[in-house]
Amino acid sequence: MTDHNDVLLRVEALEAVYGGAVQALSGVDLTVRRAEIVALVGANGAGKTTLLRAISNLLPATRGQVTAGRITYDGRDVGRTRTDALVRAGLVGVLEGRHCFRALTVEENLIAGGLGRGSGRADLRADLEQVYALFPRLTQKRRLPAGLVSGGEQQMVAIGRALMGRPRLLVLDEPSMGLSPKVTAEIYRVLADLNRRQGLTLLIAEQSVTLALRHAHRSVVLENGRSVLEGGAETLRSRDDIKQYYLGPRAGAPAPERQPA
Amino acid sequence: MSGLPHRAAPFGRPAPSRPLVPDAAAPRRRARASQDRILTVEGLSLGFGGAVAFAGIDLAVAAGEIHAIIGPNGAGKSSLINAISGLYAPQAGRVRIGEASFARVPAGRLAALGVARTFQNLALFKSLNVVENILSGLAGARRAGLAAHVLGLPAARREAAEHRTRAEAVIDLLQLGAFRARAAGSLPYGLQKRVELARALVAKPRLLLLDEPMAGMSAAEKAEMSGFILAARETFGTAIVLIEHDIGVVMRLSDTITVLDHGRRIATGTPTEIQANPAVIAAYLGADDEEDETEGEVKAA
Amino acid sequence: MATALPLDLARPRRTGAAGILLLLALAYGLVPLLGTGYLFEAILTPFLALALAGLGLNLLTGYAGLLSLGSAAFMAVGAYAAFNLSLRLPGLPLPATILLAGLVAAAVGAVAGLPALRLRGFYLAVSTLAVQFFVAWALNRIGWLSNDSPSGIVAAPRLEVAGLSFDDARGRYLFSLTVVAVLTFLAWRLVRSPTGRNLVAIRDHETAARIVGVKVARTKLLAFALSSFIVGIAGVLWAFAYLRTVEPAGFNLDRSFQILFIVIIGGLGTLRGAFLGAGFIVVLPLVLSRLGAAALGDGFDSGTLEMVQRIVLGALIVAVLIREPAGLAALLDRALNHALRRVRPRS
Amino acid sequence: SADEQYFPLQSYRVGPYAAGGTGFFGGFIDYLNLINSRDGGVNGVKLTWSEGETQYEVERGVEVYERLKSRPGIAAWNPLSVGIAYAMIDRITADKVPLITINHGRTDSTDGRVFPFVFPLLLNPYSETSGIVEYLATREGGLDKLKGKTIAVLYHGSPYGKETIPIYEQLARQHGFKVEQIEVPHPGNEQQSQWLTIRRLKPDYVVLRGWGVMNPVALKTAQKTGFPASRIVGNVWSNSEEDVIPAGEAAKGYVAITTQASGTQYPVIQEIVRGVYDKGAGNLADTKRIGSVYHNLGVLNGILNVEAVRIAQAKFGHRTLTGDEVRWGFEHLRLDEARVASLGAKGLFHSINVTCANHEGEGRVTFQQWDGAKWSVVSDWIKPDWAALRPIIEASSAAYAKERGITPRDCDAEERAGDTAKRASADPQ
Amino acid sequence: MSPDLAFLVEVVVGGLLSGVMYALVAIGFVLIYKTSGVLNFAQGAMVLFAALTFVSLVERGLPFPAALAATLAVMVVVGLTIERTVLRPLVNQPPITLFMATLGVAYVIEGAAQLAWGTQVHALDLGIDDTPFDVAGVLVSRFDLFAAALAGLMVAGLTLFFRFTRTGLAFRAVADDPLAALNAGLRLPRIWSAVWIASGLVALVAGLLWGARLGVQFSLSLVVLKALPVLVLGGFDSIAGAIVAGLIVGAAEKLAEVYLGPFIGGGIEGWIAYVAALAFLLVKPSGLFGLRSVERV
Ligand SMILES: Nc1ncnc2c1ncn2[C@@H]1O[C@H](COP(=O)(O)OP(=O)(O)OP(=O)(O)O)[C@@H](O)[C@H]1O
Ligand SMILES: Nc1ncnc2c1ncn2[C@@H]1O[C@H](COP(=O)(O)OP(=O)(O)OP(=O)(O)O)[C@@H](O)[C@H]1O
Ligand SMILES: [Mg+2]
Ligand SMILES: [Mg+2]
Repeated sequence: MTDHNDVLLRVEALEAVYGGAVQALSGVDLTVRRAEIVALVGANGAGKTTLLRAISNLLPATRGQVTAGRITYDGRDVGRTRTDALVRAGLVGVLEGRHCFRALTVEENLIAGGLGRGSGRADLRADLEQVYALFPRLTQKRRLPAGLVSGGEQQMVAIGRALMGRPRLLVLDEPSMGLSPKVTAEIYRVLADLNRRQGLTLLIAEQSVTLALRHAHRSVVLENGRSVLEGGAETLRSRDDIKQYYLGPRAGAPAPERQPA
Repeated sequence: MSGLPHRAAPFGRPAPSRPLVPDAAAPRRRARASQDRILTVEGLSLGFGGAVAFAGIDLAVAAGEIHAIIGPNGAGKSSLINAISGLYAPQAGRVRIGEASFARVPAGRLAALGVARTFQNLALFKSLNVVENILSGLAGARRAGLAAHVLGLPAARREAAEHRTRAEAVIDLLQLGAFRARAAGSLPYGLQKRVELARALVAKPRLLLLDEPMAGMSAAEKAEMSGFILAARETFGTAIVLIEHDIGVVMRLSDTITVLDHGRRIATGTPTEIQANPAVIAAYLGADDEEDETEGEVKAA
Repeated sequence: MATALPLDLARPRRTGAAGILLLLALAYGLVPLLGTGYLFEAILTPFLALALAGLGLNLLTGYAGLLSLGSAAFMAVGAYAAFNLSLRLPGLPLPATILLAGLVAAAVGAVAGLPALRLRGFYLAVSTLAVQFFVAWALNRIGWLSNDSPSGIVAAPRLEVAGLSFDDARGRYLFSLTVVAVLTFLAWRLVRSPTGRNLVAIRDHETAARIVGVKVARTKLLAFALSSFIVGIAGVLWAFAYLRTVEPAGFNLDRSFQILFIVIIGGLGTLRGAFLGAGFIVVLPLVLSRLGAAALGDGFDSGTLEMVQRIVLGALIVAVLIREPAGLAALLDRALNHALRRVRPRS
Repeated sequence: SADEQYFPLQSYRVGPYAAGGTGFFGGFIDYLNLINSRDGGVNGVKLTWSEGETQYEVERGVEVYERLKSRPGIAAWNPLSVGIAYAMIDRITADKVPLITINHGRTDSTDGRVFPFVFPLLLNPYSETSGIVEYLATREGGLDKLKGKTIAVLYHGSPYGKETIPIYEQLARQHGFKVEQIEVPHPGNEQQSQWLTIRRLKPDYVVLRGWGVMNPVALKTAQKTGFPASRIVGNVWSNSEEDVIPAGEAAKGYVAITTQASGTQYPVIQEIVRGVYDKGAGNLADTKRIGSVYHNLGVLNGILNVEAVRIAQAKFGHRTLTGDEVRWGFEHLRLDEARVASLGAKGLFHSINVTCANHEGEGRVTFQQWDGAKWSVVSDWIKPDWAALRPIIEASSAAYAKERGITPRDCDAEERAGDTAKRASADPQ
Repeated sequence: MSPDLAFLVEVVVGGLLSGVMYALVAIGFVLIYKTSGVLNFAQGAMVLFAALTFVSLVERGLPFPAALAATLAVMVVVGLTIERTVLRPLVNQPPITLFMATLGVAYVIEGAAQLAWGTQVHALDLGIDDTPFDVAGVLVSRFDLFAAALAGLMVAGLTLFFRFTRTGLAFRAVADDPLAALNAGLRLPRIWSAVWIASGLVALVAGLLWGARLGVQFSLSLVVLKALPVLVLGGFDSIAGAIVAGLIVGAAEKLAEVYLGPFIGGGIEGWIAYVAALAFLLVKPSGLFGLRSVERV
């Protein structure tokens, strides 16, 4: 299984800082194979968002910086590839905190996702239909500025926009945030479906760990900017401490050690 | 401000002295007994252009009550809270806060009315540090003038000291001590949410409006946050309006639940009533209600 | 308008206090002893005046997030107010004149701030240009303001406080230094007061500020007034202590921009930023041109030198921003933190 | 000897007024160069100089002043900027060095009794105004013919522009013509409304009291609104090539006042071409600008400075002089037409006669017309109405003296004390 | 027409035509604002630089079309350089930082322009006659008409471009949230280069027309002061707004100067446009056609 051709994304000994001072990642290793769903699990501030930004080469734009280690996506050195090139190569991300184009309408937001990939008009139309089918709520809101729609709807826009980029590796930062249980379930169902049928590879940072683990093939635990554990979803589910912290509390038992940065 | 229970537990760990998921039944009973309404919403309606955000909403929240509002995305929950806090001007209906009744709540007087809130999308003062953010929650409680503060007159000093004590109490309560001096904007998402709660709590509001305070948190963090919310209610007798998508949390915390769908109120009742309501299941929870991690507990409750 | 602020740097507080005391000791003790007339007259006095103006604007733009391009107008208001006060109320002691001039500027500032209740960002910025041009026009048009001097340029009165004359180079420097030190101290108290917090709150999230009980409109006007007060007094220093003439042309749009650069380059929302920025804008060009002259010889075409210098300055501005968008203050902090960590490695 | 006389130059070769600064300081330096290379200095005293760029900004001028003021042997300051000059008055008075504001500066500094160190040589705003009115009278055939005429003054919206408003009013009253003064806001790149107003007023003449870009725009807009250029008369800051060239065709026929003629035909300019430029030491990068208005003004300024030094040397000795001694030289700067001719400047300018009480020196003005390629003189050397101006000037300087607590000098007494100098100055070396 | 009425018409027509000239400069600002939400302080310097380059090349003997082509090429290089050295490293920084950076750029361009071409004042003759002709008693200048036509063409072209290509959408996305735009795979470098080049070309057109009127000299960079009120009135991000507001501002300021000036003092043109724009903004805080800022909690 460790065939090189099989690995789509590899993160090795990654370290990252913000503003030249705050160490956010200090040794992360991670591999994502083709057609795999990997869940990234970790407490608040563990560095999930930072890692995902690094994978999309977006850290420099947020005043962060990779200081050591490397990321390869499909043979490319991510640190040397611009984000737009990564997107065209199929690595598309959904940012934490939604990040819609607020003054653009919902539909324009979605189209912008297709533009990045360079879709033609026909493709765009087809993809739009698919996204609307996935999020019927957005159909009614297509003409409204994205900044005005509800929080959950914005999240749908963000995910829909990423899907418009026809990703091969979709990187999601807390996709379920602010979504109703029904919609969350629906999203995971669709993603799992895409994964099964089209071989879409997924890397998902998610706080609702049960949910993530239900669909993930493997998961990686981040703690204090380090990857501490990697394994099949099953192994994780069977680990008591992990379960304790992420899957639901039982009074009295300690949570994994965390330290403020 | 010595009324807050001091929680010596290290950050990230639930206080051993008390169950992490407290029994909500006791306060619930108390809330029922209390007849003093803190918030009454009558026939409130709001639309944007042609689109209805919500219409004809009635809502009553008693002192010390935790009242959850749930509903699918775009149901109008946040808009309702925005209208209650005066950020949106409803087209019809009234909002009564305590004794005062408004067609449009004056947002600038909200703090003076004893109402505080958090926001669905973080609305922290990013460049202020955690303590300053929390202190700013007392902006409405300020009495000493600018000159007094600049010149360091006794009245101002006394006030500053008092506010600081209050802020420290909330920091202790929400276990934010370790991040005291960090700029709020540099904190991870979950902590920012907690700081926002602290900022709202520090004013000891009579009514607290929380818009998805636990989005983006892990199960343990949610439990922790639930604890904080209950503690806040406990210590200040604050009534809380809570919007949350994690149905488990909602069931555990709330005394009453109101369900919105497409801007209409489709049900109000106790958690058990709501959970059994077929309309709610259809609109919100979904038929196979398996995705929530705490379902087992909910059923057990 | 969003501002560039370092979110991640905890300032070494104690070092800061010690540093300020050291600086004050130098400024009052050593510099007057060792400085030359040139240092006082051509570098330090304008540096102090502009740093003060930067400080004032920083309250508005850095702290409250309200972009203004009219600072020079408020300087002019301060300077002309002081001129007229000293002319028409001859008995008024200089400190009172300065204070009143500041208050006049503050009043004008509060009026000029009214659009801020509706406008944001560059819309507000451009609308403050109305103030800039209107004030220039009014000073030019209303002869009474310049005592009907046909040229519109008037000489500033002498600097005298309680019989003490500050009318030589060193005196003017010490006078400016004192004014600046006092106002900086007050500004420091201000930004650490609840009002200072409210200013930042409005900048960072106006809606949230309103909800927590900040009186947004009042605070915005207050920001304009406070800022104009300080900028107005900077104008008094500029005219009385530095140039010793008062003329509208000296308070033109370029000056407004200059003050804005000082604030942005120095660091928005930090008091020391104003001083660092003023250093950059006032001192650096002089250093550059001295360096250039030294490298190329005195007789070299001053124009060419100037143009090269302009290019270098522009490039430096961009470089600083790229290196540290939060300005020199953040750059300095980072360097200090770094140095401190070297000195006291964390165990 | 190793004696040197030093000229600190607050030049401006960058920014909006660079063209004027380059020409003026170029001419000044060229003349100093000529004196050094041809005569070996003034009586063996070498002339030196250095430049500090001001961009015409007051605070930069002050910086340059403070930087250069401690150099030895400063003869005089020549900022060619009203703002900088104003900011220097206190400073140079304290430091006892003369400040030369040729053709510009504070009108009341003409009164040397109150402003001992300030010399608005040749022309001040009031004599300029008077000169223009005298000239218009010659075009109409006499001062009395001005009665009933309308003169529109288009002035720059700045203290400089406004300075002559009262004097125009007064001259209008005195001579019975009507004056309409119209402001152009700085920088003056849009004048449609002003010229439409002029079109409606139908004045007989328009006087342009312009500045920088305002001048070509005025000429262009005049053309657009059908006002003939030949009836527009420019003041002394609207009289250079830079003011007309950008206006192209529209400037043909435009007339402007000047204190010095332009062109290269004067012996002193020829000497500069041969003695300086041909040796590659010329200051102007563009040799086509030799003989231009600003260049010739710079040369003239050089002549006046050098002659003041020479006159002072005659009294104080052939050595490096102090600023105060050079001031004395300026105060006895008397160049009659013969002396002007012997300096190779016949026709370049008329004469000057500076006294203790009159720091302007009764310079004459002439008028030049632009033919699309060059200026040519179209009038005699005209004498402003000094007698009428003097009382206004004295009133203003008296007010200044009072405000600043200055006791005016007693010129007669000083003159009696040192009248040996008079002979020295009249004596060509 | 009675003389008073004719005069009024003349003032209005003159104002409208001046307004077109303002709009010409304003469009350059709009282009940059549209993709970065930033007031480009360097626009004035670019106008100067373009005109100066062109006129210097002509004076060095290049024929008109060759000089134009060469200047275009230079402006392309300038645009690319700015993108590479300034915008790219400053991606996702707040507008005020970028604003400051454009100021640094302005310094460099101004310095370079004067260093390369000197500080001479140049005449620029575009070969368009500026003598007036009479239309029913109202003087109209050919040059102004030409400028108006050119401005109209440019506005129409750019508006169509934005409307009918998806580039317009990409522009707005980038201005809205650069981080999200990067993330969505929009090619910011390409977009920014394109738009800086475009604004360089607009600067060239404005520089040529204004240069023909003022002469090509340093003061050319001051024409931006005329464009700013136009910009706020029309909305920073609307090309059509620039032209409409240009017309309004031009006419309003001339009318004010001619009819109000005599009462409150002349020379009010310098600020009256700002005050008028301001008064309007109080009613509509994002200008005539500007995008509303979208914010909700
Ligand atoms: N812009 C920033 N400036 C400074 N520090 C930052 C910044 N963004 C994140 N950090 C710090 O980097 C560390 C990792 O944060 P990150 O956001 O990656 O965590 P996370 O795992 O995504 O947390 P969450 O679950 O809350 O989203 C934290 O300590 C955080 O404070
Ligand atoms: N300012 C506004 N302008 C136009 N439409 C608005 C505005 N605010 C809200 N809406 C619309 O009103 C509807 C209700 O939005 P609201 O934010 O209240 O939903 P919500 O129940 O909070 O949803 P979520 O759970 O996704 O946060 C949404 O469809 C939204 O598009
Ligand atoms: Mg995160
Ligand atoms: Mg919501």
